[in-house]
Amino acid sequence: MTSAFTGTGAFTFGLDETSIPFLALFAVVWLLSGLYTAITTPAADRPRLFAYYVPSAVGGIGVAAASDAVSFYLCFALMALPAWGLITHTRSAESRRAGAIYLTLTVVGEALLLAALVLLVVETGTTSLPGYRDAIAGLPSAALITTLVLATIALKIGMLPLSGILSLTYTYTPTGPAAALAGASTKVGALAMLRLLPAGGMPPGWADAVMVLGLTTAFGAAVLGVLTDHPRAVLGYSSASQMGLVLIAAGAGLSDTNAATLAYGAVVTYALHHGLAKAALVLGDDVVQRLSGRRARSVALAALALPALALVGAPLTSGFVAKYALKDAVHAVGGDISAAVYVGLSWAAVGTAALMLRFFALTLQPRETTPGNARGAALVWGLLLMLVATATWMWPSDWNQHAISSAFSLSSLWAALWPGLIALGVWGVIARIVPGGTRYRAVVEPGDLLTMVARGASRWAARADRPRPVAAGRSEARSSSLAEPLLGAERGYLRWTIAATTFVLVALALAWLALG
Amino acid sequence: MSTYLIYAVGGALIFSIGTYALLAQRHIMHKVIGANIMGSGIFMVLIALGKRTPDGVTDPVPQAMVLTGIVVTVALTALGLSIAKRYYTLTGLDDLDQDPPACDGR
Amino acid sequence: MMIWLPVLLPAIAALSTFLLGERRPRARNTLNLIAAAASVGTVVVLVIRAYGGEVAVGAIPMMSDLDLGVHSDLTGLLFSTVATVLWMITLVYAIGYMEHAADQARFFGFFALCIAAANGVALATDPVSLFVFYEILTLTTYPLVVHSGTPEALAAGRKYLLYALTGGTLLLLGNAWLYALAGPTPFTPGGALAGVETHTTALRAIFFLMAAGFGVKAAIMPLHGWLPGAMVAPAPVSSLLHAVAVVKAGVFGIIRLINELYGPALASSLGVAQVLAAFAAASIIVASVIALRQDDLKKRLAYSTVAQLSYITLGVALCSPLAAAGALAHLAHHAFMKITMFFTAGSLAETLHVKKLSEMGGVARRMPVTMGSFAVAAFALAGIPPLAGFASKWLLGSGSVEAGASWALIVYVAAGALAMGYMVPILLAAMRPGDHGAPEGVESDPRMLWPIVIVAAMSIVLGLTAGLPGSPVHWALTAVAPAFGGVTP
Amino acid sequence: MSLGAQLPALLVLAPLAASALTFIAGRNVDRYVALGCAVVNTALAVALAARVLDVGAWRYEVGGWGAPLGIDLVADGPAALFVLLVAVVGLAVTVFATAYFHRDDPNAYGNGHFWTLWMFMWTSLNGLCLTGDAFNVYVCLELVGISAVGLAALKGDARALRAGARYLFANMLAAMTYLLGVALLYSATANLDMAMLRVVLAEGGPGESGAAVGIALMVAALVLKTALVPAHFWLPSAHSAAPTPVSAALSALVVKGTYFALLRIVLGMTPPGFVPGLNVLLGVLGAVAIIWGSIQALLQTRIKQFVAYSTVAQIGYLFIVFPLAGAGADVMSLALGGVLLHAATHGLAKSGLFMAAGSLMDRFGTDDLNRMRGAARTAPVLTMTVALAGVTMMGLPPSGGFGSKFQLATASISTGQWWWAVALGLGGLLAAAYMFRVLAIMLSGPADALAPADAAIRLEWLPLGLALAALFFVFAAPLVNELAAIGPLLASGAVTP
Repeated sequence: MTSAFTGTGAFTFGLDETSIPFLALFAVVWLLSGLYTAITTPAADRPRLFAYYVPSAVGGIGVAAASDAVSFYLCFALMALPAWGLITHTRSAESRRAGAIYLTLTVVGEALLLAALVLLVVETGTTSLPGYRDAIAGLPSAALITTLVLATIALKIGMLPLSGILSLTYTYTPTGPAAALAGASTKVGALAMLRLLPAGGMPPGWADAVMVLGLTTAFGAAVLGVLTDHPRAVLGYSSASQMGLVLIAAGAGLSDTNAATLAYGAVVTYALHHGLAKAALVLGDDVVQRLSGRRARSVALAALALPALALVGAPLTSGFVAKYALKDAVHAVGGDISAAVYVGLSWAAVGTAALMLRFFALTLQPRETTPGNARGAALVWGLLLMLVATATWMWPSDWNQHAISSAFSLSSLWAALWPGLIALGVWGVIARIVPGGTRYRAVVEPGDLLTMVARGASRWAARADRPRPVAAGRSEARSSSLAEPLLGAERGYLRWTIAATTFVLVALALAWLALG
Repeated sequence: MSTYLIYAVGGALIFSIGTYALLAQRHIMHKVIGANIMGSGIFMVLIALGKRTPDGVTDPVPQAMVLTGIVVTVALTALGLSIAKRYYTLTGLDDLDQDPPACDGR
Repeated sequence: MMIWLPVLLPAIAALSTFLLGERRPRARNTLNLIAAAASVGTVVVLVIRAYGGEVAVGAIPMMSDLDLGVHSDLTGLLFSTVATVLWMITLVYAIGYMEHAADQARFFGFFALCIAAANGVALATDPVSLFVFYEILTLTTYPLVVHSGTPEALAAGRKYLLYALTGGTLLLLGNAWLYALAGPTPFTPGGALAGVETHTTALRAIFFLMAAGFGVKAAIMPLHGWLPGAMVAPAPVSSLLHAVAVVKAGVFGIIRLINELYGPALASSLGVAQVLAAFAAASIIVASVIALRQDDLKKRLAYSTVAQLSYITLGVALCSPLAAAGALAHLAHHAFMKITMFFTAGSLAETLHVKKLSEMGGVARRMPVTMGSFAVAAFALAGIPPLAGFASKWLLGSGSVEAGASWALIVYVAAGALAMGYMVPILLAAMRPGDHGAPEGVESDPRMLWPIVIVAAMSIVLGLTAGLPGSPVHWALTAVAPAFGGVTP
Repeated sequence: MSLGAQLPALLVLAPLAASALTFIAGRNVDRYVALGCAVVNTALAVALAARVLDVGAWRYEVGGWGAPLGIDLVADGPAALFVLLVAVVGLAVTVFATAYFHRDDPNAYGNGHFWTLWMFMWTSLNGLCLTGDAFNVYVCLELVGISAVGLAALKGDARALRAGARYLFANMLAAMTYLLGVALLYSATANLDMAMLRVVLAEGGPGESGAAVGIALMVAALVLKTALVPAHFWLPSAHSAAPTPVSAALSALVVKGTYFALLRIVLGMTPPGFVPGLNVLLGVLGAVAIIWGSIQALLQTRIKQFVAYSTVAQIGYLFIVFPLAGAGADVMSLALGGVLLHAATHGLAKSGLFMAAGSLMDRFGTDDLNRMRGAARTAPVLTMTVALAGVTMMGLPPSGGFGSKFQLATASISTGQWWWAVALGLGGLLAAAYMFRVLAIMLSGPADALAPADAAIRLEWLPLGLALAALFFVFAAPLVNELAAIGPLLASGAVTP
């Protein structure tokens, strides 16, 4: 198929080192979430839900497989825009607002991405996607392109101060689609990091700045998340926090070519790990609610601990490997800031652990759930859990070998454990001294800042377009205050003596002119 | 002071008097008469002009002009008088600057 | 002779329509449709010949050494094709829309005259000929704007004339000055002012006079004031004239002005193109933001038109081959996208008496096909691939980079986001629950429905085929190449 | 001498004979005599124009005397154009009048006298256009004036008589001023032939200031006759009080005839700069006329007054040529072509506009513009006529008004006097304002009641035809420009005896 624009290429899709892991991740997540959605959604709602789900899934698969700029942009949009229908599926006022906010940010993100892609295509002279990351640093607009791409990614992954977007979308979307969003949608941000951010070659300041941004997001989102009181909202902030860590990895690769290789592996591993684990958490929360038997609930809760621990980076989990890879990358950058970030990484795990504790506390509270096939749902969830446990270890690649091989040293085990222990301790203290224990009320509503801005914006828009009265029949009744004096002047002039005298004066003036 | 100049200055004086009458007199008849006086002033100048030739032979052209001018003035006067009479019959007015009592729309 | 047909055929249709009066509506409609079809056929033949390098020229002596001239170059034919094709489609729509309206002969007559004038604008060979048709267009539009005869319509008409005729006067002065300076200046790709480039001050002044003249119809802010008000006109008028013929005549004038009168090189070395670009960029953003707040559907579309027209203006003013091609392509694409929306607005107003977003609840269920078509056009306008709007926006963006004006690229993508911002609420409003007292799925009159579906489909087709010869994108790339030294980008 | 060379004389004699015949003929015949004469006259005018284009300008010595003693007629391009304009509009007015003045209507005012006066006016207009003698201009002016006053007062009611009287006094004032001017000019130069005078004046010599004052007074008189602001005071009442065909003829032709005499005297007879400041003053007054006339037209509520003030404004355009005098030949040919084009196109459009306005007035039974709502629906042809004539008034393409405005603007800018171009542009905008104000009323609903069409209305296609001719008149511009170049006005084809 000929491409839709300048005739310089075609819509092309293909597999390469980067696309394979993401394609696998997205396929699994969209498929299992889809299955889960099919099982848990009432038949009457299914057509409407899948009308949005399927295009989004197609876009998701396509964005991983795209190997030219325009296909990438097209699939990026195709995945993101229909998700609006998933978010607003319940048609509640909150979900509508969440949908509107989501759509706004998505559209802005699309615009930024388009700008970046146009710059890339024109300045590199090719639409081929895989070559961009090596070429960017040498382009005239390298800084602009990188900024645009970073902004696109920031919107996608919920970088501070936009972290609320993920909690908003997770909270109001039905469970199945929410798992897809959690597992796949944000990971498109990670994909964009690998495709469109320069692999080394930028001035060192870039790496430092982006790593600081990532670390800020990791901490900030964790704080916000702990202060909310819906399990999905917590997961949303957790995603933002985790993607902040991924951003650190991406940042690490911006300036230094060696670090870029390590960062590349870290991003892939982290995306893979986090995508599966977060999807499992979203589904797990719902499965726990659906199970009625006490024993089944206990088993489910125990199983839910697996992805939670993985997120915290507990030893032997996928998160452990991912975090190890991340630390390697940051370490490779060198410099004061990277050293500080390196330290911060361990402390970020404290935040993650706190979020998981808050999540469990909220999940344990009984909630209203839709009736449905609990067994089928649990089965799908079980499949996903198995992948969470094994995927990172089984992935045949070289970039996580180092992490895997060092996984069993004592020092690394300790490094992985202590943040969790600190969080647990603090949690115990809070449970004792805060009224209402660990089930305190929310301080932050889902979407935090974004929700407030959206309220203001809708008030502004509502003031618009007040009808103004049209001056009726102005053509007939000339209300002009000038009209009467002008008409009067002419009437007065038209009197014979005045007019004729004026003429005589004109004639005399002419004669006077003639005399020189 | 040559004869021509006397005639010319006199003519100009008469012309001015006529002009004043045409401009300032309100009565229609006065205006018509004023215009005639203006004409007379010019005719005086023209007649004198015919005599002012280098060789002393009377120039026929100004005389022809005067004759033509008299004819034209007569015609204009006649038209003016007939309009004045008709206007007075219709409205009872002898002054153009006063609005006639009934000015119909057409 | 054939070169005159795109102007003459609609004019003849108009004349016969006036002569028939209100007596025989069926004969009148048939006649108009035949004329439209014949015009389309003529234009197609001309296009095929022009692609083959054969440019027909026609000229009638007008003043001393100035002719009223038309020629079939590719640039002009693109506009002409869009105008005639959409005239035919709009005729069908209008016949359905105006079925029970008064003064139909006046309406259809002036409608056809407008197309004749627009074709003249498109094909004119020199600035004076263009001005002649441009002013005829102004005049023939007026009766359509005030068609209903209501005080609102008359007020809008007054405003339209105030703007358009003032612009026309500036254009006249610019033309007179240019003629005094350089004599006849037939449009030449790359510039027609060789030999007088040294008169920089005069040339700058002439440029701004002319740009202001065209800018009124092109609705460059702050000259846009007439456009939202003119939306009181019947829907087919808003559709064809205020989305296609009239406003495009303005931007087309700017295209000719920069590419073929001054030439991109001179326009940018004089610094005038940059000033125009700044105005256009500001218009894009400001108009888009204003559009966000309109509750009246047609007004929202009008402000969107203001923004989209400035896309084109900005594209030309960047003086790069890709951007100029993008501008020309967008001229065509926007016509199809925006006409879909105005058709829809007309259908809603005529069938459901819905004119505001706040009244649109339930509309999507009542008229799913109509609103579906609207959605396609809306997404196309916002530049979602692979729809038509994306193709032209891609070119415009690439051209911005090519011209070294990354800021323009940012303006374009920001405008795309804003376009989503003002289009999506319309879709959301239509999807809200609401009752329109009729069974779901009952659409409007088929003569109004099918044109909507066809033009919406064109938004898809034009996008998908954008790389093929004969598509507006390919066409535009070919057409603007000579203005940049013949290099096909 | 070939028959073609006699054309100037025939053009004066034919309507004169018709005038006498209509006076003798009865009510049943007079209109046909006039109609026949109009046709013959048109044919003669076409022949004149064709011959001028063919052989160039020539002089016709009346009675074989020859200048300076005798009176010469000059058949040059501009004169041929004006004679042709008088003929075409005159023919239309004649046809319109046959329907307007009912043969059987006992109340039809001035029945019978119209034809005599009208033919007489035609005679004097042709004479005015063709004469090459400064004093003969005076005679023709007065003949035009007398017949025009008679026609303006034809209705015989108080309003018409009052307007007629004012018109008459204005004519008297102008006549006397002109005569004084001619006397002074003759006293200084002992010559009356304009072509000879140009040579004499250009050489300079004794009595120069006397000649200059004479010319100034002649110009002043013609300004009054042409109704240039501030000497327009007689025009609105005279043109609006007259019967419709007369209004059309007065507005379209009479002011054009006197203007043509002015053109001859200022451009053809007087060397540029001979009367310092004269030309600039005329241009300034022209610009003032454009603005002031348009503003007044915008404010009028009576339709014929409205049209009359539009004439006041349009006359202003014709004076923009004077300040450009003395510029190079190519610029002057643009400017002169421009004003001739304007005179012709305005003559066509204004006669159509007056006929349409009069018909609208008769059908609505009122002359109040605000009570003509909905005319676009109930009287579409008349409304269309007003609209198309309006396009000419605004000077928008493709009307001749556009051509004239473009040529004048170009010429102004070429001479560096760009401000005249601005005045032209402003005038176009103001014209649009006053025309569209009226059209908006006609397009608005609901419609006011109007009377069914009578005999005059059956001729509503005639004014439409005139307006259409004006609408496409820019395409006649090449012909007009060619005619403008033939003759002494541009000094390119000076015809000296």
